[in-house]
Amino acid sequence: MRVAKLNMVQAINLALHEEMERDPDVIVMGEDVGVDGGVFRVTEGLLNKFGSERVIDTPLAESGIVGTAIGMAVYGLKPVAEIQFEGFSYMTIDQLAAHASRIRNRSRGTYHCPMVIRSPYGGGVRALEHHSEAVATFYIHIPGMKVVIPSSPYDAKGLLISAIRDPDPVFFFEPKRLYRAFREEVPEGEYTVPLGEGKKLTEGDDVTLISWGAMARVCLEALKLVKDVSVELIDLCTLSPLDDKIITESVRKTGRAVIVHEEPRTLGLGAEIIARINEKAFLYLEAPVKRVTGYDVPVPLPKLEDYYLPDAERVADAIKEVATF
Amino acid sequence: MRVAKLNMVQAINLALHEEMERDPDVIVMGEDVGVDGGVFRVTEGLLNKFGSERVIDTPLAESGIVGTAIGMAVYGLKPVAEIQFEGFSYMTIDQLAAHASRIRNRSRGTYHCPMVIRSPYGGGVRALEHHSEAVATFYIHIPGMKVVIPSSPYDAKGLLISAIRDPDPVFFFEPKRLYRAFREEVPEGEYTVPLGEGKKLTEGDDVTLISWGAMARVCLEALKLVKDVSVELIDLCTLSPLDDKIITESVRKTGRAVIVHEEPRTLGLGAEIIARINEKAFLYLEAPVKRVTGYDVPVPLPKLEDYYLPDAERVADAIKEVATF
Amino acid sequence: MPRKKILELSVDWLSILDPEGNVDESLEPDLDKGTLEKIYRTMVLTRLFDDKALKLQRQGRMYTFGASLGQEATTVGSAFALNPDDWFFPAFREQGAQIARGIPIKLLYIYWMGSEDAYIGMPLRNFTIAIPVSTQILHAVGAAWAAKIKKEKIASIVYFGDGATSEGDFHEGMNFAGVFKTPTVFICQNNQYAISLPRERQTASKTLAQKALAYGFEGIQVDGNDALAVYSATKAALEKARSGGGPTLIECFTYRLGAHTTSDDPTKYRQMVEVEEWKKKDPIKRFQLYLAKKGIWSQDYEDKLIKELTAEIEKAVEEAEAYKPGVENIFKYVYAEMPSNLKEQMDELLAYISKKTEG
Amino acid sequence: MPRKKILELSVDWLSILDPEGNVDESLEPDLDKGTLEKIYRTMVLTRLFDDKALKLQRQGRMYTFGASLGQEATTVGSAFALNPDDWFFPAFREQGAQIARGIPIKLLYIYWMGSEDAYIGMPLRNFTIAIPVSTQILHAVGAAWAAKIKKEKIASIVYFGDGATSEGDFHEGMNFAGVFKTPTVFICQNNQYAISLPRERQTASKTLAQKALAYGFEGIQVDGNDALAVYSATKAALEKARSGGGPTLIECFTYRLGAHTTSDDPTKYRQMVEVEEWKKKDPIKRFQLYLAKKGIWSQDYEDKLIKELTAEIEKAVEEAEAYKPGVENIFKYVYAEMPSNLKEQMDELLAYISKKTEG
Ligand SMILES: Cc1ncc(C[n+]2csc(CCOP(=O)(O)OP(=O)(O)O)c2C)c(N)n1
Ligand SMILES: Cc1ncc(C[n+]2csc(CCOP(=O)(O)OP(=O)(O)O)c2C)c(N)n1
Ligand SMILES: [Mg+2]
Ligand SMILES: [Mg+2]
Repeated sequence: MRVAKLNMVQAINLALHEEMERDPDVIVMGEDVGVDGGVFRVTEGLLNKFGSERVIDTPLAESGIVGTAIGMAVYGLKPVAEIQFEGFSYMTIDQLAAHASRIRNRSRGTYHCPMVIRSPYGGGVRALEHHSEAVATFYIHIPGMKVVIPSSPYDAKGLLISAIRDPDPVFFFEPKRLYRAFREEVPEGEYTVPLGEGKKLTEGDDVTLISWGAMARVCLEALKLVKDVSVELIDLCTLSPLDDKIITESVRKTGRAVIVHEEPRTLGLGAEIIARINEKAFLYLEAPVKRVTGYDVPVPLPKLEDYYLPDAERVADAIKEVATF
Repeated sequence: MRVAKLNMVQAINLALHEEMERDPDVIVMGEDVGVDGGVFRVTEGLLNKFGSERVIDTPLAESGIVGTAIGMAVYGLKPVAEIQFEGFSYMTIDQLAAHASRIRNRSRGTYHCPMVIRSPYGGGVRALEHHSEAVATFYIHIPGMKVVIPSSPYDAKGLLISAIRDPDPVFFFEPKRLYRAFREEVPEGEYTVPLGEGKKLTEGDDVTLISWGAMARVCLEALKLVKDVSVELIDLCTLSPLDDKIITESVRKTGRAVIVHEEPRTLGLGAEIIARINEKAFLYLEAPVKRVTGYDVPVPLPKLEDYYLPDAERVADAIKEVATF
Repeated sequence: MPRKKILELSVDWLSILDPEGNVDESLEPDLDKGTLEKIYRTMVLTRLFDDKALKLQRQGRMYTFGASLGQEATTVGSAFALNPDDWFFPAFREQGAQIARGIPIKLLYIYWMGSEDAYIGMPLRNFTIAIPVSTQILHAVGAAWAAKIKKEKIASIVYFGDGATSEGDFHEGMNFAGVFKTPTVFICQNNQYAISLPRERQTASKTLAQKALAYGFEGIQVDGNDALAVYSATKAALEKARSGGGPTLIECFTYRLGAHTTSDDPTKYRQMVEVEEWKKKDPIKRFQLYLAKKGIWSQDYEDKLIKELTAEIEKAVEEAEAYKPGVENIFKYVYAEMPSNLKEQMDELLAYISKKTEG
Repeated sequence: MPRKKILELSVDWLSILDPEGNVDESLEPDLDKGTLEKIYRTMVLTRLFDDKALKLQRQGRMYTFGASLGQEATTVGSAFALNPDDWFFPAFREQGAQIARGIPIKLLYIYWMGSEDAYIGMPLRNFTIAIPVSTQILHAVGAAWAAKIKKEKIASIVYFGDGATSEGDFHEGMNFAGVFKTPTVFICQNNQYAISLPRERQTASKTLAQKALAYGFEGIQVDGNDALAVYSATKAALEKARSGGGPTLIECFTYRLGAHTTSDDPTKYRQMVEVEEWKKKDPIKRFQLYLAKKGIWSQDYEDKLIKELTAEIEKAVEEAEAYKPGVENIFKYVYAEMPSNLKEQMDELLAYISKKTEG
């Protein structure tokens, strides 16, 4: 198997190429995904290779994209629909919450809805309003949905392949700040990273550090600032269903935890993680779990954006605080 | 001041009458709110009294209702918009998350958006699909929104008046199961129940029980089953912004807490409450906080609905479990 | 010519059978006796199904239900134009079409008695009932589009009301259908009301059919109480769709004779005289007169039919009432594979239930 | 007549000034010299504003920005038809209209340099830029409706692109406007592309103007590169609106000469020859020729104007770049009164910042 150094855009693009090659039912649709190759170039080359019936430039209508993708999925295709920016995904919530996520249950398995919604996610690229949001909560809270966010090119490819092959609807968020942030070795050809499983980026005994997406990279940076604390960094990869096991086992070991996310604090996934820790590792806890998060405000426009996003120092401070509680 | 025994529908209706009387800028709009008086009769009599320019039967379009209400609010009216059932409120999330909640911030106070969205909420009435959902999380997680849910006729009137007078957008959920469940004394004329403040329905020392809406009534029933435990029952009334103070003070006293809600467990408000308790009362906790909630599934159709909804026994069991942990 | 007319558009009306059962022979569809009888039978069964459902609801044996009294020609006439391999997307007032599609009425009763289990064993290509108004339109467009992509020569049909035309999803679905020329037939059941809102206050356009013009395809208004007109228009639209001609919007001009649902009180918003006027245009009566003229229908025929259908309904209701779904079904179908949080929650519930039953 | 045409509808086209600057005198609006000069000045300022913004962005002094090159007649022509007390709802490519409305360009630069503080001191009735496509349409309808309810004889104007017509909110807004006859003028800037998607693939309708017919009101297509046509059509629509005649959709047929935004590469999806063709129809050039024929414009006039406007821009940029928003602004305006969670979070951030600056 050939291996190349790819950034996340390339890794996702490769996954799409390979899955479309493998399975003629996989189609890609969304605004500007065809001729333009996507505003981030994630779908580049697909139109040329697979033609306009499988790589579809849609009209500008997010509910329309997701709603028609549902019909396609029910019919037997596997649509991979792009929502151009996460801030426009709100328009898809109705079709996802009222339909995609329920079709299997509502029809008692007679129909199901194997589809992926891809969308860039999160801040850090100095973008327009609505282009820097972290919106996972809306989708995690919908029963029947799965939510995935990779933090590296390798995982992005492997998780996206899993998402495409998953028989249920998956919202696949792509931390846009990592799109071209770094390269790593990504094998060509088939491999998967399983949905529903977190992974340890570092092992440690003192503090469990939990994150995902771009914030997982910020956490890695933060570790350089807290050399004296032994930190176990967990990258959740899948936010729904949540990997309770990896969290619980780690916190039972360390007794301390810090959660880092871009979402506004209130009802960001951090809240649920704390609740699960409370339920499954209460007696092991030696300090309150600490959240380092976006604030309960709209993401500021670029001039003040850096103040909003958790950075390595804020994370490091939190680790120290929790470690010495 | 005259006082009458009213049910929740009547109390809300009275609040609307009085506020419309008081302030000519208050208008009511939504599907079937005029001629029909609302599918639950909440807006009955308003059309006759205030005319079709202030009591507006709209076309069938939820985003349209909320989006135009935003324009009205910005212009200087105070729209009270009804979404006929909470399961159709998903269609309003975009206008609320992208606009209503941000207009003040985005315009740095040049514009603001004083509006109320009213919607029935929750299960227990044997209704069609999408008519029994508890959807507060979606709105609590939006910075700039307020979210209110009353549990009694008296509070419903007082909270709705506060919501209408609030200068920011408020989602006001009405637990439909309580619409006609009981009557209590509701004064005519002006009084308010403040937003942002929970209230104690009982005082107690052993366990803090936190709930809102119809579940607050279920909690009251549950108390009859646990006579030997001294329970402090808090009705949050406002879910956003959350009344940290009342929760923290109570848990610091009791060291134990149970949270009851209809929402699916994952990222229901219970999660955030646990996170806040963890942050503000960690050292006082003597047992893991327990959640009694809806499950992470679509609300079942009527035949199995009762299994989904927390009932007094489930709550009582949880109280006992936590009390004896 | 700096100011000039650059575009002219128009909308047609179609009716074939008048309220007295007289047929316009130039337009009469070529249907054999057996099919005509089936259409009639299905319309009558639909009405009896509704009547029974309303009774059951009043007796507390069923939950909220929306009858289709007066709309049977629209639902049944259109569904008879379908091929079995066409895809069918109902809203919530299409029992006529569902019965025409061969869905056992027992399953329909199970659904309206409050169980998703109605869909276990449902004949395929008949999609689930959509409660959120207009949302199903996109699914029908997506399915038709998928058929096109997979080179399968079928069409999809989708039903919705006059009220549904105001929703964003209607617009987005119609527009996608126009752009991608999906083989979709849009059946708008214009029954003049969306709960209490009369059609004229739903939109300022003169017809609903003309809305198709905004998407570059044909819209036609048909007499929705005329099963032959509905059948013919639908048949033509389906054939056009299957042969690559793209979508059609058919506005079926009809009337809801009953309440919106069992929770509704129509006296709040409309006059009895209006209802009486429309009763004269009853679609079943009209078809009956037509069949009588053809020598198919007689009072005897009617009595036998009613007896047979009533028995069918009683049996279906009995079976539906006997049906008891298992509690695990709450959890079993949410995902293909049950995640750990659901397993835990299911175990929690099952333990609670067994404690309760023991206690 | 069982099959009959029941409705005929049509759409008009309007142009007044041709690409050579020749005017159709029968349609020429009655504008005095001062106003004509102001229109020209504003179009030129808009273009210079855009040019400067593109340069700043390339130098890393500004963020993503969508220029309006080629669309100045549409934005400026329409905005000049407004009264100061009309309400204005832009999308994100209406700098021309914003400048015409008297918004200081310094504020526009502050916004595009990434600060909400641009809105501090913004002249009223000029609503915030709307990034999510088509969502602002509903606000404009709501504001117009409010004006109607409050018996204030003003209109609202709302801008959006060809792409926006596909969104549900466009539909819902148009429909509400039709039903409630709100005094709203809908300006669709049809610049032929929504990022890479050409107009013909956005919708299958022949014009965008005809979409108004679905809502029971008038739609007109005007030459969007002709400031006089845009002005006249908008003026007429606004007057109709203010006097109770209800809404109008004006499709301004124009072209985006530049990239969608600074992040876009239009060579991916269109041919240079197409751009060249449209450059010949440049709205500013055309107006210049018109003014020249009227004896208003000359090369001297132009040189002086450019010099003056360039200085104005340089000053605005300087001031905008000097502007530094305070960190508390992140928290201060979310609610009228700051709730405790925000207070805590603000304190947390301020403490972190002061630790960092000390450390
Ligand atoms: C999105 C949405 N909003 C509101 C409702 C509540 N509701 C149910 S039926 C109905 C009216 C539907 O009218 P129409 O489309 O004409 O269909 P009809 O009921 O007349 O068959 C409404 C408002 C709903 N089901 N879905
Ligand atoms: C709801 C939404 N979806 C997607 C986008 C991303 N986006 C920004 S502009 C644009 C194209 C808009 O096209 P059009 O309406 O024709 O306006 P134009 O850019 O041509 O002025 C898109 C897809 C957005 N801003 N909002
Ligand atoms: Mg109707
Ligand atoms: Mg455009």
